[in-house]
Amino acid sequence: MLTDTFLLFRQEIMLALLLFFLVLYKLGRARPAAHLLPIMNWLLLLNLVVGLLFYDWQGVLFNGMYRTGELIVLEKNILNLAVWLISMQAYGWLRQHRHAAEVYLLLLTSLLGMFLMLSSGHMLILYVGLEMATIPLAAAVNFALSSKRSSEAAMKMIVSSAFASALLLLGISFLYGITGSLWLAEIPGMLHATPVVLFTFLLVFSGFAFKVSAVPFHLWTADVYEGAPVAVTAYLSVVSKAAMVFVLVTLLYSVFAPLEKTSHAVLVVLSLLTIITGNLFALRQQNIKRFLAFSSIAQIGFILVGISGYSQTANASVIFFLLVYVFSNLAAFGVVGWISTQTGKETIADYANLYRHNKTLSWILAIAVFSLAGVPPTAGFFGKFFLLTAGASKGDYLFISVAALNMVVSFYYYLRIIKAIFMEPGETGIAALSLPFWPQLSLWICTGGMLASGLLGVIYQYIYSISPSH
Amino acid sequence: MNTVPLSHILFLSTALFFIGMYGLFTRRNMITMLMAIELMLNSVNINFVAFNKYLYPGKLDGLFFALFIITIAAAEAAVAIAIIINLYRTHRSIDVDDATDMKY
Amino acid sequence: MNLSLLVLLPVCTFLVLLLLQARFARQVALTGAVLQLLVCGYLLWQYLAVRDLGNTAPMLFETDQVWYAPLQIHYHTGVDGIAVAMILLTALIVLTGILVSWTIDKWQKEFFLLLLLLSAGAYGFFISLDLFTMFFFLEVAVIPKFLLIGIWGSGRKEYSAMKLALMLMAGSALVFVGLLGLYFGAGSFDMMTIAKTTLSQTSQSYIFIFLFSGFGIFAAMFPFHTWVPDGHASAPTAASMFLAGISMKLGGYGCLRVAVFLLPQAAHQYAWAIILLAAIAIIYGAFATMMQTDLKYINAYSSVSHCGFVLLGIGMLTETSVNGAVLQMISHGLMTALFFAAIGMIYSRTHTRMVASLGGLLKAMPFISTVFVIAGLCSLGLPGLSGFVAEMTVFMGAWQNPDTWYRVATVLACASIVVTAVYILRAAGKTIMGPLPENYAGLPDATWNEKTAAVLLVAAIVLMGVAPFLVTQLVHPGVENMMRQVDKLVTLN
Amino acid sequence: MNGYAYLIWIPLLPLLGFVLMGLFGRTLRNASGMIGTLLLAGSTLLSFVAAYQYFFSDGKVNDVYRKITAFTITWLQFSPGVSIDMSLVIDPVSAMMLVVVCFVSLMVHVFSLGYMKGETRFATYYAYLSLFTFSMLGLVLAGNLFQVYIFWELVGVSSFLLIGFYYDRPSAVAASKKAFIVTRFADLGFLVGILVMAFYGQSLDIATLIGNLAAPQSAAYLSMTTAGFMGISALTWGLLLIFIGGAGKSAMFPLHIWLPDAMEGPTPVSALIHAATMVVAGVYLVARLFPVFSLDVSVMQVVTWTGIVSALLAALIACTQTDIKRVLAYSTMSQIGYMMFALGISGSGGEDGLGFMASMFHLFTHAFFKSLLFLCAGVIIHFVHSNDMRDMGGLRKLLPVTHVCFLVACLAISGIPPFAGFFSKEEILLAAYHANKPVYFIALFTAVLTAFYMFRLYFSVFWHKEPGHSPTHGEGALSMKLPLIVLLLCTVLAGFIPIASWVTVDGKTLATHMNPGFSVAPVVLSTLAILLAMRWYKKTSDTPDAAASALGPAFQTVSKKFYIDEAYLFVTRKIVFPFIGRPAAWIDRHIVDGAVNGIAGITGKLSQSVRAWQSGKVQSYALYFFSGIALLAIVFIYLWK
Repeated sequence: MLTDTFLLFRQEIMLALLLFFLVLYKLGRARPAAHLLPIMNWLLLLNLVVGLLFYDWQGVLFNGMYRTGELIVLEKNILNLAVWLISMQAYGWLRQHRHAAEVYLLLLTSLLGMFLMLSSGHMLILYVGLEMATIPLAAAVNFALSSKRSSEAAMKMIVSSAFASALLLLGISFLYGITGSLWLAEIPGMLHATPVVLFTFLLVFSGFAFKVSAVPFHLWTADVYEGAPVAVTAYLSVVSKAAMVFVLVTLLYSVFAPLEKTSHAVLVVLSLLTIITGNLFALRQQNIKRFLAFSSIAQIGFILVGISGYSQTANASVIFFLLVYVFSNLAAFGVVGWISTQTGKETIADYANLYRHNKTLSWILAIAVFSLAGVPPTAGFFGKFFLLTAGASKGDYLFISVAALNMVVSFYYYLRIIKAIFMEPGETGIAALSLPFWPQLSLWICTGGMLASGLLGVIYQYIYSISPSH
Repeated sequence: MNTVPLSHILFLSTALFFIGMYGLFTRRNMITMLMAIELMLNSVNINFVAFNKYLYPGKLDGLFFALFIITIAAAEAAVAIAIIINLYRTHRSIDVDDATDMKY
Repeated sequence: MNLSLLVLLPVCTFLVLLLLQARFARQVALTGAVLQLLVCGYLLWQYLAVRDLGNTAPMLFETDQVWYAPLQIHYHTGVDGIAVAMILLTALIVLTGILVSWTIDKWQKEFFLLLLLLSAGAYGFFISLDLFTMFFFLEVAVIPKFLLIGIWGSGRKEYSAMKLALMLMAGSALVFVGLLGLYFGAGSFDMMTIAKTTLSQTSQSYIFIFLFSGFGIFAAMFPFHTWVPDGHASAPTAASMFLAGISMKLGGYGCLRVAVFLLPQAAHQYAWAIILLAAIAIIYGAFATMMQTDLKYINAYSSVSHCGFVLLGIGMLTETSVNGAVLQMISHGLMTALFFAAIGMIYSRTHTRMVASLGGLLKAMPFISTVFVIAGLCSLGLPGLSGFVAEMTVFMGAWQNPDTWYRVATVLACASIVVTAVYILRAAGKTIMGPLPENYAGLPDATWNEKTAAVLLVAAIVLMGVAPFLVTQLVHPGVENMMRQVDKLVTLN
Repeated sequence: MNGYAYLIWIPLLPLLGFVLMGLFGRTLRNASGMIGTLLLAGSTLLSFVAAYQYFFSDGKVNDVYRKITAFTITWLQFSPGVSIDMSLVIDPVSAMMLVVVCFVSLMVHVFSLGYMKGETRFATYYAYLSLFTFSMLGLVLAGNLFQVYIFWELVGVSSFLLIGFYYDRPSAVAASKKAFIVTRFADLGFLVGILVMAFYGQSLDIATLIGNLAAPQSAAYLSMTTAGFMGISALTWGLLLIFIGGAGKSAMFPLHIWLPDAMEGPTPVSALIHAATMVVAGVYLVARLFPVFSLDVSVMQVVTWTGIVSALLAALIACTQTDIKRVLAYSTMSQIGYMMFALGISGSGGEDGLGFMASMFHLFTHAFFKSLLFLCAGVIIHFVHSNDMRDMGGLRKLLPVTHVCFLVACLAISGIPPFAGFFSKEEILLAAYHANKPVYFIALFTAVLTAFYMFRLYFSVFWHKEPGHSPTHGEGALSMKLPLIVLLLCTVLAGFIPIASWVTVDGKTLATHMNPGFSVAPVVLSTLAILLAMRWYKKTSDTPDAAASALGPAFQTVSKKFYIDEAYLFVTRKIVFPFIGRPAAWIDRHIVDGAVNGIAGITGKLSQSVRAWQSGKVQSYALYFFSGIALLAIVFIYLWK
């Protein structure tokens, strides 16, 4: 019985142990960051492996406050994987940082919050998890301590997210008032599409739309991404976003299932708005992190298109896309981060003629960009294809056409990067950068993932098989 | 006993929420903005407690939720103030309009 | 035989090339290309052998593997005569493209890598019977083009590369929406399954617009052709050859195999529009060509005009005209490849492509000039070369459609042969003939690799021109099958 | 087979020559001339054998010459019944043409051995000549309408290559382009005509086509005459379009403008292509399709009048030209006009078929004397190094053989007995006299003009003044003289060949009866014209100039070739280029492409204009957030349910 409990809970326990370890490590003798980083990389790998074992355990704990299942385990594993990859990529940045352990503490706490959110069976746990996922991140955004931009970004993030949680909480309080229950499983049975309920739904939905940065709740995203250290940006744009999308899918597909008609319409409108806005802003960006921020907004738009399908396919496609997105975006951030920490160069113009001296980095970045753009044979192509296929299942072809044509716009700005790397005659280009083991490993894993996860049909098939039928 | 009807309390909480929101939108001082957010959170607390008391007196969900909100708000405030202090160090100001380097 | 070999071979060459040192790049690429050609030759042989045994199945060498079961996506391949012809064309152009790029000096390895990737995409496209797979390969072939033009191109290369990539992507976005329509209409991505289901007239007519205009962009259909001149003109020689030789054929093949074959009623419904656009492209492209001063622009615009014949043939929807469309695809592929190869050879020596500043090259480089003239003659439809066979078949087929206005379009299309003669002869007259400017006097003639490439292409052109029955034998059964299907479904309703 | 299998070697031998010399020209160099000539000699031999076998041995069945298909393969199948077949057909017309083409070509090959000696591209020259001969033989033997078209085009391109042989001369390049493009324009008509005929006639095979259409009640005939476009029946359209093709190749007015310019090519080429063989292809085409043509009276009228107008115009222009080759070119055009109208006035059988027979006869004789004239001109030009007859004069002593040949050829073309031209021209005039009086009179006038300008040429070149040249070299090698002499013999003798019993419209022997009385008028008038020319041009005199200035603007118009070239130039330079070509290019750059770039531009503008949303102020972010919820609430709760 007890082992059962622990095994069901194993991913959270692992994270808690890691956190304990970090606290104890901090208490001990002060050591340079270079000592901690390999240890953390190994430990996070261990964490991932533990998560992967016993994958088929499912059940509920604490009277249903906590629940888990194959899909949730998979989602957590995706997050674990992403964190591991980010940790390896952060090597370049953290090596010189005095507070490396604190960065890990913050990021892992936030991850733990996300796990709670994913497994929550009750609104309370959901809310606690959400805040646990957000507040440490705001602090982490500030971790380039002396940078003006970093602190501005952190301020914007904490203010915006506090405001967003206030609205979310207002929504939850109405939900409580209307249904009298905060159990996720009980709520759907008591919801009817009355104006108050719809308003409540919009409040809750917008709280999560804020986290995934759907338009018009996205405005914080670009500023925060730009100001934060690259590793934190990567975390924000990949891990945090993926977790929020998982939760959003659960909420929309189960808790707010009775409101499908409205929520579908909202999704259609918001997804198009998000894609178009993200594209329009991404077109003009010079700073590559800011550029990636807007491009990730556009990606979220496509994810919303997929969610609007309301089917098993849609569910599986969204999760599959996020897996692919982890690989692609982290590959991009890995390269960008490495160049940023080594040379301080962050604008697209700086990347001119990058290929001349940095062939591997250039190809990886190129593949990542292609995957983000959705070009075969990278997995991004499959991801986008499935998302749009899911979205089209409702038969709204105008919607899909607009989304598909927006892909063309997104091609323009993704190809700008490619153009800079390969075609523009930079005077000399960025000098040859050597890549240490850890970041290199991470980049190769990302590349492998981008190439393999699409071509191997089994991955999608597995995700599909464990997705709830709708 | 002459009880106050639920609608009055909801009116109060809504008013509080929008006062908070107004404060957030208009004040330039970050600490004041933080306080405005606390107002909004407190209005939600009122909602929870009131719904619990008036509609579902047999349950405790709302009360607990309010307690958690208070706790988390404190944590949030702590982090926020830390960030504001750091912002002051880099910007020499806690006026929100001074921190608009990143835009467009 | 296993068709996947066609895709695997370039991919394997790609991998070998990736792992080897850069200085072996061209040898590896050439070996790979030769192997590709051999495999394609073997495929042809096998195909003919099986057909000779009396196998009349519409598709041969089918393999069907589940790829994405939940979405009914299969890796389903198979070929008919049309596909075999296209595959052979691809192999030939890849080989000659590699030969022509033998002395490329910048980033040689990358160049060949991209070329191989491109060829893998083209092969995959032609062997696919599953719409998803087909779309996959269609898009695989886009990005290498962007890179090839943008990195190794000349002139406004970045602009052209971007324009080409975006327009082709817009095309594939339209195709994509059309594919989704087919998928949800027929419940499958499998072409042969969809062919058996009859979609309602309304949904056909919507889906058709998407599919045809999408593939039309690839096939340089007016008014979506503007990527052609810029793209071709800026591209390095091999990429131009590939673009015009194969890429545009992806569009034509797609129009035929997907749009017309799967949506016959809509094809009949929109035939007038296709014919109108094709006729405009033919005439207007020819006149626009007449005004060009850059050799590559001349050939690029003439490609617009020539590809109009493909669409005209498809739009007329008679067996002969569709046959002609296929022949025109093959012929145009060979011919423009040769033309671009010749232009590339001239450009690499004189460093100009402007007609006005060239002259009398026949004296300095007789071989290249002869090749240029042969390509030009093929373009203007000289009998004995492939262009004639294709164009005449299109005309004959088009005329079989008894509608008066279609015939007016046909006559207009025929009239383009005069305009073609004008621009080809102007170009050839100015560059090849006339007095030789002094600074070009000592320029060397073609090298062994260029000669081999040119001879291969010329041989193919002449073979097709002299013995068209060989090609029609291959292509015709496929067309017949397809048109039987089209006519059957149309008469049903 | 039917004993004619060897026919296939007749075109194949020159093709072999072309391939050999094209591929190995550089190694073969000077030997290539001999190889080409020998191969062609083989062809010629075979063609004589074939003609002999056909005419004297097995061509005739029941007194009628039948068509014999020697060989056929399906080359390109379009649809059931309609295919391009490569076939070799021998009938009286093609047998005769076969002999003419092979023979003249052989003469030219031999002549060129001397004439082109030392040319750097000697092998190329012979390759082109062989290609031309191959194509022309294919055209002659073709049994399928589309096959005709194929060889028709090949002939055109070899003509293009040969005219542009001196490719570094801009004028040669321009002339070759002009020749190709003008004939291409005409071929467009031919092509569409073929499409029409094939669709309604259900076949591309000439014999089958004729069979399908000939019977007035046949299904094909009915459908063809009932279907129509713009009030004209499909039959008329088809024939008219095909005739345009023929007129273009045969340099009929108004498509003749390429022929004089084509004289830029080497002179032996002009002799072969632009005098004896290729230019008569149009006549040949009409002759092959004659049974179909004769179904439609209106088309026959067009043929007649095109022919006679061309004959007259060309003769008029020829009187004013000073370039020796151009005079010959216009005379060619004029003579072909003769053949053409002779076909036009001909009936389809028996006695009415006199025009047809006469046309073929004239084609036959013309080939000899015109090629002789051109070869002589070649010798003269070779000697004088100029084309302009004003640079010549008094050459009779320096070039004795040439002089005799030229004189005889001039007599022949002027219709003076007993030379070949007399016989054929008499037949034509006779046919015209019976069929159409106005045509007869114009033809007669043209004949007189012909005599005048030919002798104007003759006297200017060989008499006129004392030679301004010191004889640097003689008349040339034997290889140049021999063909002249052989052709001279032919010119003298060809008129006595009884073409009438072989080449007739219905295959039956046509009884011709020389009518001396009828011949008096033309012969006397021509003699008078010759005397006039002698008076004016034998010695240097002012009379011609005086006459020219007396005629004033009329002379000016004629010597400017009726401004037809200028009209074409006007249409192309001032209408096609600026009003069609340039707008097309402009529209493409600015409107079609502009739309594409415009979309990109608009997206960019849009992107610029929305950037204010991202103001950098966290408070406005929150405000947008809240307004977003509010808007969604309004839309989805109240407006859209």
